[in-house]
Amino acid sequence: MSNHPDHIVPVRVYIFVFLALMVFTVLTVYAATIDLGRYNIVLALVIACIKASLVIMFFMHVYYSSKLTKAIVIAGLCTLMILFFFTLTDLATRGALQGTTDWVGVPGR
Amino acid sequence: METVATAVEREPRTYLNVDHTLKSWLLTEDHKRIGILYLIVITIFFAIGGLFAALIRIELTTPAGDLVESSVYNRLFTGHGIIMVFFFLIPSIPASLGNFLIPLMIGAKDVAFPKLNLLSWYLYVIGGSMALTAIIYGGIDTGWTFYVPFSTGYASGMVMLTLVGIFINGFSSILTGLNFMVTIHRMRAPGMTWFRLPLFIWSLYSTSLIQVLATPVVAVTLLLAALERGLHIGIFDPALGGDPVLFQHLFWFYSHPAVYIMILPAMGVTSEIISTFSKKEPFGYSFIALSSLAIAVFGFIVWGHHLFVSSQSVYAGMVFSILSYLVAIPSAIKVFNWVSTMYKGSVELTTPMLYGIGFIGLFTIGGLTGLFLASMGMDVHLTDTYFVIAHFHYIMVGGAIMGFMGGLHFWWPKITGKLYSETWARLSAIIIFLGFNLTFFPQFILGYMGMPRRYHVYAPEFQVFNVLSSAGASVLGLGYALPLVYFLWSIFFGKKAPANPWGATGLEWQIQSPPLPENFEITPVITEAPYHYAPSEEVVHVG
Amino acid sequence: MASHSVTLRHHFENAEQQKDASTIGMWMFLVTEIMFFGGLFMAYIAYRGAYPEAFAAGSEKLNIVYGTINTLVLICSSLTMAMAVHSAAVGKKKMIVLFLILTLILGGVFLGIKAVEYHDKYVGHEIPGVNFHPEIDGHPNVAVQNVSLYFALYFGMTGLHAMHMIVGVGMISFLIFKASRGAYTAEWHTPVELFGLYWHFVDIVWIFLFPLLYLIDLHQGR
Amino acid sequence: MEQKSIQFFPEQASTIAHSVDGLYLYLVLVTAFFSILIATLIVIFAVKYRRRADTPTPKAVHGGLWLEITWSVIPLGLSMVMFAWGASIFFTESRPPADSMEIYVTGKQWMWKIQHMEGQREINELHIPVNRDIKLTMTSEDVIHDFYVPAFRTKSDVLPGRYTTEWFHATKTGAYHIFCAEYCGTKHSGMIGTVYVMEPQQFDAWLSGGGGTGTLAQKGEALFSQLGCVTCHQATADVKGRCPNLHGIWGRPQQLTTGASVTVDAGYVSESILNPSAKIVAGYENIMPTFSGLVTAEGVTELVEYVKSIGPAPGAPGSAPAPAAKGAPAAKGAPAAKGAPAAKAAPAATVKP
Repeated sequence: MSNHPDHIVPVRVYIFVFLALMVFTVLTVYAATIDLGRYNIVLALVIACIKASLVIMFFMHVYYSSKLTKAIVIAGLCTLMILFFFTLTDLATRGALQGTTDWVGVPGR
Repeated sequence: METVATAVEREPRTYLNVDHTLKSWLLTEDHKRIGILYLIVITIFFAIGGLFAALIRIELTTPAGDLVESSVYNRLFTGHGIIMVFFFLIPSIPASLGNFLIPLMIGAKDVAFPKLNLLSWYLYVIGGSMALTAIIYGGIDTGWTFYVPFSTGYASGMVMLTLVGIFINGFSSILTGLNFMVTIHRMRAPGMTWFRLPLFIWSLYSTSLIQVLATPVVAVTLLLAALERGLHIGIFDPALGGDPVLFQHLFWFYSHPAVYIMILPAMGVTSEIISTFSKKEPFGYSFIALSSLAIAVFGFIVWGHHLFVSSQSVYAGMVFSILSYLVAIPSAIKVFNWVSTMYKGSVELTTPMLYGIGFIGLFTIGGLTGLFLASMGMDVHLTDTYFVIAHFHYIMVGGAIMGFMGGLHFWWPKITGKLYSETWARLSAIIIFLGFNLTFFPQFILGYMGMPRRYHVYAPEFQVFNVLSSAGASVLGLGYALPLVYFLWSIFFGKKAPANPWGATGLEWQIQSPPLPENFEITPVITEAPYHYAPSEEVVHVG
Repeated sequence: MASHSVTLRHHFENAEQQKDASTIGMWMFLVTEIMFFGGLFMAYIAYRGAYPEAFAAGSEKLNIVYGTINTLVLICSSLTMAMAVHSAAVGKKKMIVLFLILTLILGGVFLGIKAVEYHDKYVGHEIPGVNFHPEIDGHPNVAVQNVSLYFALYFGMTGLHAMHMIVGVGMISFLIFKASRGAYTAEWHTPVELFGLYWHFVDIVWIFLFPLLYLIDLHQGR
Repeated sequence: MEQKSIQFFPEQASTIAHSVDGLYLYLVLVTAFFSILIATLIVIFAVKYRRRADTPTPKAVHGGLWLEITWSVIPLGLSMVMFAWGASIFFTESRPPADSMEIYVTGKQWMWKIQHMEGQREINELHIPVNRDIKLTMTSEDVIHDFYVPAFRTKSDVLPGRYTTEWFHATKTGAYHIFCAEYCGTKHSGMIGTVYVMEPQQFDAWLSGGGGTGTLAQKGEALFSQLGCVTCHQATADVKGRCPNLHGIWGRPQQLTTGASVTVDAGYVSESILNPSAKIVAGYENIMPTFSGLVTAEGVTELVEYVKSIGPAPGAPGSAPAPAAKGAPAAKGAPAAKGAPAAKAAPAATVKP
């Protein structure tokens, strides 16, 4: 409950972030046209994460916000990662021990 | 009634008598009144869910399906599960007692968002009505877990309506959790630091954390299941390449932490009760407080132990199994600290205390039998049998409902300003404890013998323990009926309760019973740690 | 502080506390939104991992130009939204209205383009269900049913996103109405700020949806 | 299963059952110890420190960190034993021994359909010899079921669209329950059956006494020609057809059009029958129609066994390099345009309702 006044973010920061977002959008479309194999998706996600971070930090003022706000954002993202990571421990290693358990189709009903 | 009414007129202003119109209740933004609104609806759901349970137990007295048909039996246990889990246990302590007590305990005038609080109640009522409509008109036979592809392609009844009802109710739960978290963060009275918070608040904070973070996932999962059922989009349909195990992951990502939504508040209640009736500050306050958070956090990374036999990867099973044991540690810490709180205390076996120590004992058994199910080799034999049923009823009934009853008895004088009959209440507490054990202990044995859950007709060698269990259930039913009578009696004829009938230290006990509409005449300033029963210089150190 | 009394609710001690509570509440709500979309993203990960080619085949049916334009439109709307909040913070009441209207227009453009895209999907029989017959001849070893999964997720994710946009458009109209009557001042403009958070969040979701849905295997040519 | 006096344990009739019961004993002892400890302490404290009229306010008791650590570490240690013990049993349960006798199980609302290699079929009954490793390969035609034999302490979910396995080694002759343990609808509790564990000689007698309609592989061969598969897929060595030759490909890796490689096993063969376009072998086109709806789950099983039977002799894996060079690989494939309708027409007559 600090008594700070609203932090006024200078307009030039917004403009800069905006331009960066535009550039990254063009970049991500361009990058998708190059064959990087499995790294296409990695690159696309890295760019998306950078864009999202810019929006969160500056448009949403997290960079200037209290520790609590930062903690809430981080807690949310961590929970999301928990969901992804632990579900993937199953999906990525399923059947590794017993041989195949691939999808085999359902015979007619 | 006239005499009662005039008596009320002469009483000091309270949140109860400030306005008597129905409108003043249905449009109230007072957290105390909203807590009571919840309490009423929760009680109705508990009664309906209990009725379903009674029918199930009567049916299971004999191995044959002689009371109802299979399709009806399946609707009974589905209705029982859905009502008890989503519409009774999850809102039970947080939404009723939590709503009533959080602002009182932290020295606030109300929760952070009173309108949102009322909205949450309406969402709960709307969602609950939808589910109840579906269950009563036609019923559904999916089981409360809604496993696909059964629920999306084969089950009968108004599955969609139920799913939408639970979805809406999910938002009630999310918004309540959000409201509580903001309240605890931002509405504490001056001097009320984190480590001066009552343990009940710590447990509700942890609960809210789960509600906020986990509920959205089940909401979207059930939404997808509803879409799958309605439009056959294939998302969980193996015939279209969907993965039914993915549904189970997403479902248990919420539904395992949901168990902690039920048990954590009960743990908080128990912490308050044990301390009050030992007249002693809780042993290891910070350990109990932080273990609540630890349970909430660990609770998010163990869900896969529900999937050991579901064709989940063996490696994932290993990870989930070992992580599951981590939850045992904070739970053990709590139990040992509660027991140590009684050590060299001044123990008074009032009704709340009976529920409190009953909780510790039953939770211990419930928790320890959970270790069986976290051990993979053991779980293969036990999962989907009555052992699981017994285990989670020890947690949910022996734990969560004992905590709820304990809390209700503990704070009843504060909520209503009336005293209930201690004799009847103790009697009912003892009946509930005995009836509960008779109902559910035989189910452990049934489970190990191999009786699968959700069986309408069962093999004859299982009958003996089923009869014991049904007999226990009737005792338990009696135990639950009694409080309804003496609580109602106390409202009309009970003695007036003093501000602090138990000699407790909590902030809520320092104000009048029932409280003022605005809780505190002036904002309290907190200068001491909670539970200051003895002067702080007289501290004994052990261990 | 007298000017605040109309907006300070009785249970708060002061305006600071009230604003803090609202902001934190909004952030927590956004976290629940993250998890809400998170379930869909999890399904996306699972099925894209299982059927990468079907996802590429499905992605090919999307119009990359519409997608890119919509991404740029949303980024612009984020800028105008940020500027609206900025105008409010510095007390330029007319500018608030202007920027909110711009945001509303951009949101409308996004939804319009989205509607055109959905219509194209409808015409192309690319909506999962009984009438699902997408043209995927270029992908001989892709099962139609797996493409259906892609489109189920496409409609699920963009549909949920569009729902959020529609709700946002509704709320922004209300804000414009209030702002035009001078309701928001440099001292008190919490609704504008909170709505800004919401709007940016919706933008972020799109920032992820765009590459995940539109840009799969773009290098193999469209 | 004759009614005895009150039982507390199910019959102990498999090797796994012995290890599970050992773990159970450990868990019960730990549970009993702590439950009794806690209950006793509560009772003692409640009596000894009960509040009397003259009891002064007790002094606060503060514990040390070491006490908290002690009662955290001891349960942690005990539970790690539970984890390791349970995990080792589970590992054993998850890996069927290589030379197990294989049996196919299909779950269907609300019955268990069993197919033996020798061709015997059973419904809701499973005859097996004692002292043999038995491996069940299971799938479901509709919803998720679970094949549970309490006497063997083992169960496994049976999923549509996927094969799961379960194995056991019965140690005692007798008749034991089969339960469906995953809720599957109205007659879930009726989806039960009996495992008959027999002496080997009796089992052999039972096996030869049945319908005698040929082994699974023979039935598969018949189905193979009935369905018209043979018009495109060759089944003898070194003959090239419009679709991959199935001879000798079992257990071998196949190069796919995507560049990935897949091993020909039950899952892949089933998938190729039901969803042919999913994985195409390099060098072939995607023209095979799906047989989903035209063959039953048992039919798929028979076809799988047939492909297995014309595979390399057991014990000779990799006896030949992956036959891409020979042009004979692949389980999948596609009849030429006119082959497809023929294949479709033929099975129409044999569709099981």
